[in-house]
Amino acid sequence: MSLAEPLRSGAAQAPDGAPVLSVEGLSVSVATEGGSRPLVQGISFALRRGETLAIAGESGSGKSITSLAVMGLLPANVRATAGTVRLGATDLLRLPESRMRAIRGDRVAMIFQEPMTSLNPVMTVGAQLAEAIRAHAPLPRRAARARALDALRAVRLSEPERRLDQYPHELSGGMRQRVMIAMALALKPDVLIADEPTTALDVTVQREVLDLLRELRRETGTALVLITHDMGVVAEMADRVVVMKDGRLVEEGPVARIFAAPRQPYTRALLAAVPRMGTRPPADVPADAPALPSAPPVCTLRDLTVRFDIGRGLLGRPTHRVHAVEGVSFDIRAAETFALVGESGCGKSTIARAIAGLVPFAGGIDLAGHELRGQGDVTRAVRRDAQIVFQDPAAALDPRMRVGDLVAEPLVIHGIGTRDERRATVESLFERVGLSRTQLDRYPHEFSGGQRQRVCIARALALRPRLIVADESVSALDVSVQARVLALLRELQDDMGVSFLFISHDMAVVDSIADRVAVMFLGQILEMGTRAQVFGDPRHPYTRRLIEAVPVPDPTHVRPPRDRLASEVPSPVRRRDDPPRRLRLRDVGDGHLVSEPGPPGEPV
Amino acid sequence: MSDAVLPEPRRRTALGRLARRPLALLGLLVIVVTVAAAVAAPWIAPFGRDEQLFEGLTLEGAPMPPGGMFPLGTDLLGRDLLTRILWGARTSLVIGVAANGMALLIGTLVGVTAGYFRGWIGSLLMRFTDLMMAFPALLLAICLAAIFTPSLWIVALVIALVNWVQVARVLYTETTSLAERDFIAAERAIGAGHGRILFRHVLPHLVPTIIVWGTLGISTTVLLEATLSFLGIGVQPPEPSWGNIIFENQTYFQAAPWLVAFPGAAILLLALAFNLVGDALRDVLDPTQKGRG
Amino acid sequence: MAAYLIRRLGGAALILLGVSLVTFFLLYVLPADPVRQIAGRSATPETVESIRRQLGLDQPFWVQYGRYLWNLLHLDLGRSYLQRSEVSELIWARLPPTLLLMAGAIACELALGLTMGVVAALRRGTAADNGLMIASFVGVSAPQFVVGLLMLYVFAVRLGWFPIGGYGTFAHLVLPSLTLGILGAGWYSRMMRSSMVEVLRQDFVRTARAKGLTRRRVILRHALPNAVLPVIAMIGIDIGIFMGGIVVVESVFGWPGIGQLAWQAIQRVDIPIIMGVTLVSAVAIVLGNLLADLVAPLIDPRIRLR
Amino acid sequence: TDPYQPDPAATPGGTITVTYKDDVATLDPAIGYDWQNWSMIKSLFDGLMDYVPGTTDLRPGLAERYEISEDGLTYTFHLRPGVTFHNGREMTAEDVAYSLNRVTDPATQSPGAGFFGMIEGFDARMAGEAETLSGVTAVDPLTVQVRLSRPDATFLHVMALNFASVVPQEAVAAAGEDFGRQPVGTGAYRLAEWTLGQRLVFEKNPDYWREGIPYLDAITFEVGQEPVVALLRLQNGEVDVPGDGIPPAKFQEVMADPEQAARVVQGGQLHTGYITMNVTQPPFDNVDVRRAVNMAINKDRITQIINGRAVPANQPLPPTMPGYTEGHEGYAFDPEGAKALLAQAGVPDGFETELYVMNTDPNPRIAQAIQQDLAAVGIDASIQSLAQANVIEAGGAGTAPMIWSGGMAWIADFPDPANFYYPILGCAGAVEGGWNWSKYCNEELDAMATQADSLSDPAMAGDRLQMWSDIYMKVMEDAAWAPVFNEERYTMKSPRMGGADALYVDPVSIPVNYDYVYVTE
Ligand SMILES: Nc1ncnc2c1ncn2[C@@H]1O[C@H](COP(=O)(O)OP(=O)(O)OP(=O)(O)O)[C@@H](O)[C@H]1O
Ligand SMILES: Nc1ncnc2c1ncn2[C@@H]1O[C@H](COP(=O)(O)OP(=O)(O)OP(=O)(O)O)[C@@H](O)[C@H]1O
Ligand SMILES: [Mg+2]
Ligand SMILES: [Mg+2]
Repeated sequence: MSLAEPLRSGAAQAPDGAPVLSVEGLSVSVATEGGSRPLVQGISFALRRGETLAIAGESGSGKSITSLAVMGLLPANVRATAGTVRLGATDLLRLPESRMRAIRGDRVAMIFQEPMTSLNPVMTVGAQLAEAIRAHAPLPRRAARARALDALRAVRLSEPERRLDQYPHELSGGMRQRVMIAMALALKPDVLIADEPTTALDVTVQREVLDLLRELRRETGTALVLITHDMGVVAEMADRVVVMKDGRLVEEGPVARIFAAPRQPYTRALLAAVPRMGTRPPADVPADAPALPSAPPVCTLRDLTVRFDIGRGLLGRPTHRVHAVEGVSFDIRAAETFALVGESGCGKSTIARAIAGLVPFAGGIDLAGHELRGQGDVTRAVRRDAQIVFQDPAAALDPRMRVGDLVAEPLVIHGIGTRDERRATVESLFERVGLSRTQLDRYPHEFSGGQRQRVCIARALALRPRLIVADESVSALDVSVQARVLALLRELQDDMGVSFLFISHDMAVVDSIADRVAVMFLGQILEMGTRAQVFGDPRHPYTRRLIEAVPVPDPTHVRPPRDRLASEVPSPVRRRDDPPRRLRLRDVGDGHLVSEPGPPGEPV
Repeated sequence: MSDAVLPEPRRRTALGRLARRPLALLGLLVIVVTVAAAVAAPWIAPFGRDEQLFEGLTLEGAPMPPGGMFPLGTDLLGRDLLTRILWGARTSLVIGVAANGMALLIGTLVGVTAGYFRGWIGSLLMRFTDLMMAFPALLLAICLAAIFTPSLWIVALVIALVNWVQVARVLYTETTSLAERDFIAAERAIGAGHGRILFRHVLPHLVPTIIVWGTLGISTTVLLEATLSFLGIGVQPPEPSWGNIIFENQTYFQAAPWLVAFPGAAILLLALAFNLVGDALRDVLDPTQKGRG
Repeated sequence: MAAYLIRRLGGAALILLGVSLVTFFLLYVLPADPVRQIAGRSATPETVESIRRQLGLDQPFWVQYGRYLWNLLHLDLGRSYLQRSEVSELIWARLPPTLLLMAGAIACELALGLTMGVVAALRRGTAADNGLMIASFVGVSAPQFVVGLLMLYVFAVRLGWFPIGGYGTFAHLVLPSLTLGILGAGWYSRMMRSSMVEVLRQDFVRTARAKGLTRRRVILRHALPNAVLPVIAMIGIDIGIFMGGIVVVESVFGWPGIGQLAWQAIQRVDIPIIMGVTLVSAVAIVLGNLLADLVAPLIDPRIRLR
Repeated sequence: TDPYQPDPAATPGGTITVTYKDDVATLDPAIGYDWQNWSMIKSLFDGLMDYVPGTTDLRPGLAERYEISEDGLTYTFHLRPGVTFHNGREMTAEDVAYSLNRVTDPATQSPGAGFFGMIEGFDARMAGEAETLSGVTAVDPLTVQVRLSRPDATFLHVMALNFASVVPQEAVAAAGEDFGRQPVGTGAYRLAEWTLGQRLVFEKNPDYWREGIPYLDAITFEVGQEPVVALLRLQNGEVDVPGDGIPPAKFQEVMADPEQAARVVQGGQLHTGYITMNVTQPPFDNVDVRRAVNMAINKDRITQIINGRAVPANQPLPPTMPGYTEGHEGYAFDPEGAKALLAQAGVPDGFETELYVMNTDPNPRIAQAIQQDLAAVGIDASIQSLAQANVIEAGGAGTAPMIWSGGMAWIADFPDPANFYYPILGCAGAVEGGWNWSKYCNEELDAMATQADSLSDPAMAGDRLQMWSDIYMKVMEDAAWAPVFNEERYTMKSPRMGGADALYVDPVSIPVNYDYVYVTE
């Protein structure tokens, strides 16, 4: 038996018949010290065979909790208090654990939100797959391995035989997500729940995974519950949509109807917040900003290079080098938003870290009057002028400090103001970023992702810096929060005249906020220019490919068929005696710089 | 979570939160009572510290079992065991708390410094730690004590000097991974100095480990002190310590079980009490890990 | 791997050199005079001086140490002052029992400690958890001499399940290993518990459950190997900690190991034996750490040897 | 000429097990000097002289008979013919000479070399100026002559010491420094197996020159056995004699059980436990202070603390030692008197001092009892409980004001009053590093001692003992020590052990005289 079997039997069918999964009146509560608090209330939906149901809604609206309730995997202190979850005729909520176990993986499978951490790091991919298979089908080891191999082939992982014996950390995020999908689909479940399967991935990888899910659904007839906050993904994938807010179902309907004619105000707001490529008029920049080219640069990078030595030989000498950033030059002008885009690992964050003095670098950074020639030049005074908002707000805040103290900390360090003055400053900053002053005494984990990001921004603003480096500051946020944060950034720029270095892999977001854009690949810039130049007239094939990969939040949009990108991103790790080729940029008019084609990794 | 405004829970002070945990309170009580007993030993002990009582021995020279005049019995010299344990609390607190604390302190300092700064300081410190680890602690203790004149504080120092190594190793590993975390980079990015990062941001995260080692270390150091005393390095008789009382009488555990059981129980109780308080403290200090171990 | 091993062994050699230097120095400044022990109570001062000369103990420190190192390079650990036998022979005879005992003890403490830790983590906050916590503190606080005698009395004398001390068969190994292991089990269970609690919160454990695996398999195959890592690193440290306990346990159980030899040598200032035992235990500790470091990547492939 | 009558009930055969805590250091008779290997070496080797089993009476050993010259300076020993070493070779006078030369060779580093100081040529030998002892000559294969540089009544006892055992030169040469591990002697047993750290097995020497001796086929010595555990094993029938005796922790349990108590043999031993007071240091340079200390000690209570396993002592010599002064009262326990003496000595309020003690039970306990007694008269003695080596070091260096001798104390090497004097009370031992920890040096007494020992004529033995008695009385007058008690021996045995009780408390063979005990089943 193989996964391709249903394809041959012609199982690619339209959604029809009785629902495979139906949820009715589901309520879930968490037991807290102060009694039980509802997380999800009265959710109902049904899922038919071969159908894709998208659950959309902002962060914390109960999407994950709902799916966990279906799987019977709720956290210890959380319980389903009412309703039914029927798989065929069985009510999963009332099933004893042993019978539930037999159903899990076999008839209902789930792909979790975090591909990076959802695989056991100490077991080979093959073992984890075979184990899932053997848990439900009494197969000998060898047969299970063969089935696992089929599963990996089915998700079109490159070199499947080799992957079987590799460990998760040896795979990229996209590959791991495919392994998760293979694992979930290996037993051909009736229902597959995918919780934000692509949020953490690059646009290009996201593209591949979405394509793959669609194909698999078509081939196996598995019904899919897709949880996502990305309306683009919803538009591309879903047959029907459930919109949730605060643990309640707001609206349900076919995807086309929801997008075309949302009935609830919340749904409308949600859709309105979605950034769309190419919807911002190219002219809006010169209209409301000062003539950009004339503004003095706040930050100038000249031939910035960051390399990490790795590997150790016999005498402890490094053998290899990571060329994270290779000769990058650009400048950021006052009150400008300069965006860096590119796939994971291309060196975006490293540039941010170099500016913040967190990694040793070569080349020059001129920052608000300070001339930095190396990490050692980044003094406290420099840091006052350049602040960084980290990629992951949850990780960038010390979990053991109250947010009020965290925001006040830069002031303390730089010796600004008295205690009371600082308190006042922090309160006003909180108001600025849209948080209430009553929340000052909370700990970071007591905030939602978006709120945490706002805390980080407030912290960065505390010193009134000239430049704020925002590293993927909105990628992990759901659209509504994302929109709010972006609006906030724009507002701050208008009020305070700060410049932003905006780092993101989300092209739509960049399109909606940036004044100028640079596209990076393997540590070097491939194309750079104004937003209109890069997005309106992409010259480099790689730029074009990135733009095309962005999901379009419009169910009617028809994507031109494309070859799947089976390639992996080439590695910036090279032997010490083998430096990469430096790309030269050519001006194609009006400061629009483009490199010669061809990746920088290959020697000419 | 949306911005749905939940009523702000009232913040309790750390002490207030501690007070809501009955077990922690119990632990605190034990510690307070032990300290009080140690301080008040001269006044509350029924007999003199070293008083070898005629009634304390049978005619054949056997110690008296608990009961009557001697609530916990007497030792092999006819001294009241309760008195000895009360006085012994002084020594044992110094060893179990001060010496052990000193070891923790040194270990933390070395491990954290090495783990945070890496580089040559880190290598140097860790090589030194490896050297110390490869060195038999007992021998070191003997030699150190032979060089200085033995006294309680020298013993405490010696114990601290041999016991910090493991702590340093464990904390080193933990600190290295902690130092890689984003929020430490974030602190640096806002201009925080090393001192601030170490004390305000790294150390609090090491508290759980420090507590495990610290509380388990109480028993081991108290017993180690007895070994050292036996070798002539620790406190000298007739000064009692819980470890010594056990050590001197351990062969009599069948003939006179109380001589081992009571001081043993005292050590156990003290260690448990510190553990309970430590656990609570950790939960209080770590808002994200309520009730986690 | 080969490069790594060579580097580590080179480092180990340096550590041993350091240990030998420090030990030699400490013994050099130690006030007790070994010659007096050798010469006996009726010796004349001339005899004492003659012996001192013969042993080279009248030489300056660096000469003595240099000679010791030179002999060490020829694998000559010298002769015991009091037993007059080759130290290497004395140690060699006692090494296998000690290694066996350590292996047994490590097995016991892992078996006990890990089980206790896992159970406590799974039953977090319950009475069982608290009971196990108390048990682990009892293990750490109980004087080993008493524990050993108690075990001997109950399991050997009363119940007759095991021989009353001695060395030779597996049955002989059980009680001493257990006695020595109980202390370690206390530590391991505490560490294992916190490690396990941490791992049980990880996403991949949920994934494993989502695959429909049995609870047993989820715990044993997924959670345990991940949780055991920090504990493995402890084993290297452990060997050093054992050195103290081994003296007591070996003497209670009449186990013919290094501990007894070392103890007697320390009491009598038999410097060559002390040096020899110190070096051997340093080697054991260094190798133990190396072993722990080599095992770690086998359990967790993410760890690379550096 | 052998007054000893073998036990008629003795039956040959059988094996016994003896346990020890400490490893056996060496079986080289020139080196072995602890009480544990002392008796083992006695069974592997023989000297020219020997003791009647269970007593302190000399009897001829390898020497069938001997003659002493008129002046008491020349001893002629006639060897027993046909005695063979364990390697089969016949023992000759050359071997005797070799053995004496060996033990006095500085290179041998024998701790017993000093005992042979009376032999002519000893000083030259020790100084490394002579290859041999000039006083020792092998006259013919069966005759050895030893000339002394001064008459010495203890000489025959010295010839009975282990250090004077006869060893075969070729075996010593073959084994080199490892002779102590591969001993070859003429004794009743020979070494069959030695597993380091675990076990030694002695097997019967079938060619032993004494008829019918030994009775046992083999003796197994198990080492590394904790005394408490050894006793458990004895109670369990696995052990015949616990070599370290009955551990204090078990003593009362054993004695309370009539069946077990019946198997305990009690006897005296040539032991005295005493406190030294450094007479070179104030305030102990004042004899009144020393007397006060003697009077302050409550010996009865100390005896009680060790479960009555000793008798209070009133003089340096133990009661079973020849030369013991019968009827001497010593210093009676009298704290008031002690205080008065202290006042008289100018320290009415007492003083602070230190009491050194070896760290093994029961010594620290005894020291604490002493401490309390001293405190009662105003002397504040802090205890230094140290490893043996450190106490000996402090004693030798003269830095210890007071030392409790227990654990390191004087068990006589041979049963003669002289043995208690020279190293521990005489001027020779009062030097830096010597064992006279009181540093008490009375030239007058030294002269008396030399004079007494020169009375080597057996006819003068009574006079000699009287002189020794006087010497020790003088020592007591000067109160160089505070004798505390004479330890008794309690040897426990398994039910199957046979032989007279005296064999189990043999004064020179601890714990038992292996050559003469037997098993009854
Ligand atoms: N173990 C728990 N204990 C208490 N509250 C919880 C627990 N898990 C989730 N919640 C709360 O339940 C609500 C719903 O969480 P859920 O994870 O379902 O959100 P979501 O819609 O999946 O959000 P996201 O898009 O961020 O993943 C949130 O307010 C969250 O804080
Ligand atoms: N400290 C370091 N040591 C070795 N290599 C490093 C280090 N930091 C970053 N790198 C490598 O440098 C390259 C660039 O990393 P960087 O974090 O800048 O990528 P990025 O563009 O921000 O990717 P993402 O979108 O995933 O955040 C990567 O290959 C990364 O593995
Ligand atoms: Mg979620
Ligand atoms: Mg990045």
